[in-house]
Amino acid sequence: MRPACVDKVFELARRDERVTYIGSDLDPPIVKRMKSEMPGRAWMEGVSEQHVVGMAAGLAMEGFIPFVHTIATFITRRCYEQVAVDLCLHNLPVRLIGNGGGLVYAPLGPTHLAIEDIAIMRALPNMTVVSVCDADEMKRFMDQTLDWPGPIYIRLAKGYDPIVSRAELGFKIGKAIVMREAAGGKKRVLLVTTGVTTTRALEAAEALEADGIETTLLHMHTVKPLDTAALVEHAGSCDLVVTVEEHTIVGGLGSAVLDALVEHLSGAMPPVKRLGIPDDFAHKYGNQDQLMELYGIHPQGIADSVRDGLRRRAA
Amino acid sequence: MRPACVDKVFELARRDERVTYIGSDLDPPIVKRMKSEMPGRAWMEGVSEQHVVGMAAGLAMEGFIPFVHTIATFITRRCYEQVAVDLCLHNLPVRLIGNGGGLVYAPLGPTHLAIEDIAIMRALPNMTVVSVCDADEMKRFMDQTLDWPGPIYIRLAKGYDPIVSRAELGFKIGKAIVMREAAGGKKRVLLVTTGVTTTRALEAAEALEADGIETTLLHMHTVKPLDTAALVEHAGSCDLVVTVEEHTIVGGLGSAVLDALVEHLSGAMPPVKRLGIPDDFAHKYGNQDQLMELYGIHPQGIADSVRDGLRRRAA
Amino acid sequence: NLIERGNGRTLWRQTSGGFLMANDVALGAQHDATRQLDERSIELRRLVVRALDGGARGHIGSSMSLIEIMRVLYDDILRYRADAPDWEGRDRCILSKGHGCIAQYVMLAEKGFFPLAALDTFCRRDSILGGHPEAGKVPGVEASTGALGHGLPIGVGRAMGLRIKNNNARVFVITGDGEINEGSVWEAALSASKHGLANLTWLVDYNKVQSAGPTDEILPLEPLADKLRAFGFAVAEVDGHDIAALRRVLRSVPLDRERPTGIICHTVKGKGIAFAENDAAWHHKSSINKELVGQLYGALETR
Amino acid sequence: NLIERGNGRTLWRQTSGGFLMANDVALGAQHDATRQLDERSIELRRLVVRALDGGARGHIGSSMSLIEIMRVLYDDILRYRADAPDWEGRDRCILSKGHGCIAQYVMLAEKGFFPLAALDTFCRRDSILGGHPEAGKVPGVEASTGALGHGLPIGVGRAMGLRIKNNNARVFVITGDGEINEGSVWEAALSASKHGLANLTWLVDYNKVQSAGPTDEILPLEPLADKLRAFGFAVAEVDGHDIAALRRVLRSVPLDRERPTGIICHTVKGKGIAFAENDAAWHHKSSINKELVGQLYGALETR
Ligand SMILES: Cc1ncc(C[n+]2csc(CCOP(=O)(O)OP(=O)(O)O)c2C)c(N)n1
Ligand SMILES: Cc1ncc(C[n+]2csc(CCOP(=O)(O)OP(=O)(O)O)c2C)c(N)n1
Ligand SMILES: [Mg+2]
Ligand SMILES: [Mg+2]
Repeated sequence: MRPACVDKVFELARRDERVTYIGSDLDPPIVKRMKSEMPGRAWMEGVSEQHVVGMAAGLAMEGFIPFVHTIATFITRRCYEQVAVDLCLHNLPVRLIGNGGGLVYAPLGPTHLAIEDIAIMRALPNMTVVSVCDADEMKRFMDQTLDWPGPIYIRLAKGYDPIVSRAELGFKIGKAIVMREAAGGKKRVLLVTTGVTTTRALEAAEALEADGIETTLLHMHTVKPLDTAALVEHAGSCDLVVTVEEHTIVGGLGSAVLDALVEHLSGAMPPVKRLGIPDDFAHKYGNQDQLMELYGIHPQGIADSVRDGLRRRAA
Repeated sequence: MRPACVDKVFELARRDERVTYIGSDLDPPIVKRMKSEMPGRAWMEGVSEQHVVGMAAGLAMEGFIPFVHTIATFITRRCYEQVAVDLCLHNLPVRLIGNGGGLVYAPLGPTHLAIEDIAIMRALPNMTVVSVCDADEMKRFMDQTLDWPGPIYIRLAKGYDPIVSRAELGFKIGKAIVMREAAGGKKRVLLVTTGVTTTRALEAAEALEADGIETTLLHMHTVKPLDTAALVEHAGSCDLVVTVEEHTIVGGLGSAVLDALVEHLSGAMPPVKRLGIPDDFAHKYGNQDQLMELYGIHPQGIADSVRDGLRRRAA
Repeated sequence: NLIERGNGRTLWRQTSGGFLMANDVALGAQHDATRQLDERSIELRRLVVRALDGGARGHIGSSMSLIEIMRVLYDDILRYRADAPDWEGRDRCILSKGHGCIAQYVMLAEKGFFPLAALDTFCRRDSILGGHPEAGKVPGVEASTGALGHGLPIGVGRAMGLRIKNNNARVFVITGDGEINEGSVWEAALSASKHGLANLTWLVDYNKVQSAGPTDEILPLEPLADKLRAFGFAVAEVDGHDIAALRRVLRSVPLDRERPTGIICHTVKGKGIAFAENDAAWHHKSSINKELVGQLYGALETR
Repeated sequence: NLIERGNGRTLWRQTSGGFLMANDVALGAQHDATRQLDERSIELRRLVVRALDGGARGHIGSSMSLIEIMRVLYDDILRYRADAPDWEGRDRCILSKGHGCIAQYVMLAEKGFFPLAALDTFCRRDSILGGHPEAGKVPGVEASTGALGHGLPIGVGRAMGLRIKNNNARVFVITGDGEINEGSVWEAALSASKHGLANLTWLVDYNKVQSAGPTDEILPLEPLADKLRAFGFAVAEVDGHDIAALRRVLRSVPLDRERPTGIICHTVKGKGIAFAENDAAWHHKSSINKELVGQLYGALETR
């Protein structure tokens, strides 16, 4: 997903001379490509996130579309005020590419995990928050970034994640994708997912199907603006809604879904379970999958939560 | 509320030699008091929020309880990573005093409004978020800060706000206060408020009472950790829950309330309306009251929303 | 004429025009308090008071110290078209210390970007002129500032953008002195120097007072010229209330064809209002009544 | 003996011990690449490889450039009690460039803060030793670092706290060179200088390479000593792999009784692993297999 994203920046730059690229002391191989493929329009800046976001704003004010690329937690936390004021208040077409969203950097500990990035980016007016599920979808998404007016936060996953997205389902910023639809079974569950939890949830859905539990899976690649229409359409007829995110349960996808459902299904709310990272810093290292398992956002954990939710509902 | 808060810091400092004070180029009169009342333990630092939070962390590591005081939006946005890593990850007893939470700085424009401070502070593990409603309550709260283990974000209102809190109702961090309780009328509404929206909502409640609408008002001075027990207890028997905050509707008190209600009242959710600042930057200047009116979080607006919510419910 | 400094470390070169030039070395220009403000400077300050009156509040000291800097920029240095604020050939002037905006509003109004009467609406609900300047609202304002330390990074981005476009417009960023406590300013300085942005000029309104007191007490900045120089700027120092000296130094920008320029303007906070000069208490007043307005006008008459 | 520099601007004073002292002036100490690492330095690097092997990943170059700095600190300079890591009299050593933590883990293990065998668990799920060091998890680690630019502000706070307590323990903060691109470092430097924190020493691991390439390409820092000095530090420069010189300069801390000390350690990224030296490609490897481990051990044998 990371190479797909960066490749696309270079491709877009070839197509559109407004595209510029700013790294923040990140990825040595990119430096070389930058210099050869978009000379004069790409820079590897230092470890200075605040400056880099301000600089991107300045470029955007001059008519450019800068892609700023560094580690997710630093591009959201370290320069939060610059993102708020320079990008969102000015509503500039800067794209922030955040490497290693969620638990990707598990072995590097809590300073490197981006667990509240979606929450804090969503809290800002004018910000768009996108977390695609694989490299193919990344390409489809990136093609649309040229014409999107305001700032976008692009949350990258680990990379080399299995491809589950399908070209025939299309892609539109702000439009949720139905990745699977429950057949007319008795117990109907809606899974709402984003990023690579979509992949995990698809696996869970298979396991559940084997148990006779029908699930619809709504892939919310765009967490902001949220596709409320799709959500309400699918949630209305469900026995249970389960949201799954590789993110703290405070203020992320799950909260966005609740906000929308309560507003639109007031009085007729199905039960909703929000799966994610508990409101705590990581206490373990290891790898992303180990932490996902610890937090129950791996396929087995998701399936178990669905079964548990249906049991409670029945009781 | 601001003088009450700062006075209390000096009083606590007299009582407990762990207390230190760090200003960030804020309030000239305070400088003089600092120097005379707590020499050697109070500093007026420069305009460098990132450093000031790190410095406070260092002092806390050495056993001190630093109170850091500057403008709310800067102490939350500008040093967000320092708050996350230096304070929350280390779980240190630093107190952040944020001047002018919400719309207080209306004439100074959007760079000075703290409209998502609660959202981003709540997203951090170990953080406590407190927004009292008046100067008297501030004093009761401050007395408890000596023994609270982790970091606290203290959101200040404008100052000289009318006193509505009552000593006999007590104060405990994390314990909501029932400011008024609905008599056994037919239409029962729960208002959940924080900061000075409590004051506004109390006025609204009076007006509603005149119309025969009974309201319970739960003052959530502590937005994190949320008093879920009190919330669930009062919400369960209600026809309508209305949350009111001087804060974006994304990720603040309203979202916290939804998260808790959906988890605990699944299936038996009353309708919930969230009032607050729309997901947008301020487009007007003027003063705090003018903006609150614009956003419908003034007494009249709150009362109207309650009436409207009940009408929909009936329909 | 090269003059060696006390400690034998730095040298400075006195120019004919009352400011100090330094491709590599400079120190020492201070404000000359005996010089009188001319009528235009007084009139511009009256307009500042008009806005303070209109809003019944405002950053008094912060605006007054900026007047001559803004005056010379808009009178003599900047290229712009008041009737086409977005004209691509304009020089980009970013007031990073956004709280001093009244000084910029006054110049913009005077030059016809918007009517002078707008000053009377300062900070009011439906005004275009807020307590900090907003791009998109105020014609001629290049960036919404108010949060300190944002102007130089944005200025670097603009200067890079102009370079790509082969646009020879220049970028001027004006910061305060307290403002440059912010690390973001130094991050940007490193980058400006790396990119050799000769089209970027950073002016410091060095009035030696920040919000809570004198910079020497709150956070000392000396040796300031050494800091800018060590961060890769060609530096000049100038009396920031001396019109002729400001003109001369600003006309000589860039000081170096391969480096960004830094101009340290020695100013007086509250300049022109005797009772407010050099006093942090007059940094900002959240309530300004008619009596005070009268005193402010009165103080200007005695200059 | 005072030696004038090429441009006639700065002077430096060569001391007998191979490092450059400068209360006000210094520049030029470079790493002497012809000097051999001694057996202890090689052995410590073998322990680094052991941890890299244990975690099958890690910051190779970043750890190797730190070895002599950490070795001299823990062998000769710091006061501590391995069996009482929180002993109030200890010197506070904050590794601000937390990604170089293996170098610190190795020293802490060697000194008995925890067993050497813990190195084999580096980065594993239940280890105390993560890819960045965490206070409260790792005995002897004073602050959880990894996000760059946090150590100096924290160090300032600790130094202030020690001063209030009349505790004469000292604070040492080690940053990288790329790390000091971060503005937070310069904010803290201004404050350390304001408070005259002579109990604070800032060491820069000046290996001239950051994550994406040479500092000269990514974000040039020269003249670095001038920067520290202009920000109020007493500065010395030293060959960061010369044990004797490091000892001497660190024993002379504080360089000034009224200012914080800055020590610029000229180092080589990847030092000791010939194929990795001075090459940003070896900054970090997210996958280290047995073959590479063998090559790393092998490289150490040829030194
Ligand atoms: C990031 C940020 N922190 C704090 C403030 C509050 N503030 C407004 S003006 C000011 C003092 C600025 O001092 P200086 O730069 O010297 O300005 P001047 O003397 O020209 O008014 C401060 C701290 C702010 N606007 N932005
Ligand atoms: C705030 C922040 N931004 C980015 C990073 C990612 N990062 C880790 S190490 C590094 C390069 C540091 O270079 P330097 O300080 O020179 O370290 P060394 O050469 O000693 O490895 C970067 C950018 C980080 N850890 N923290
Ligand atoms: Mg000033
Ligand atoms: Mg380095």
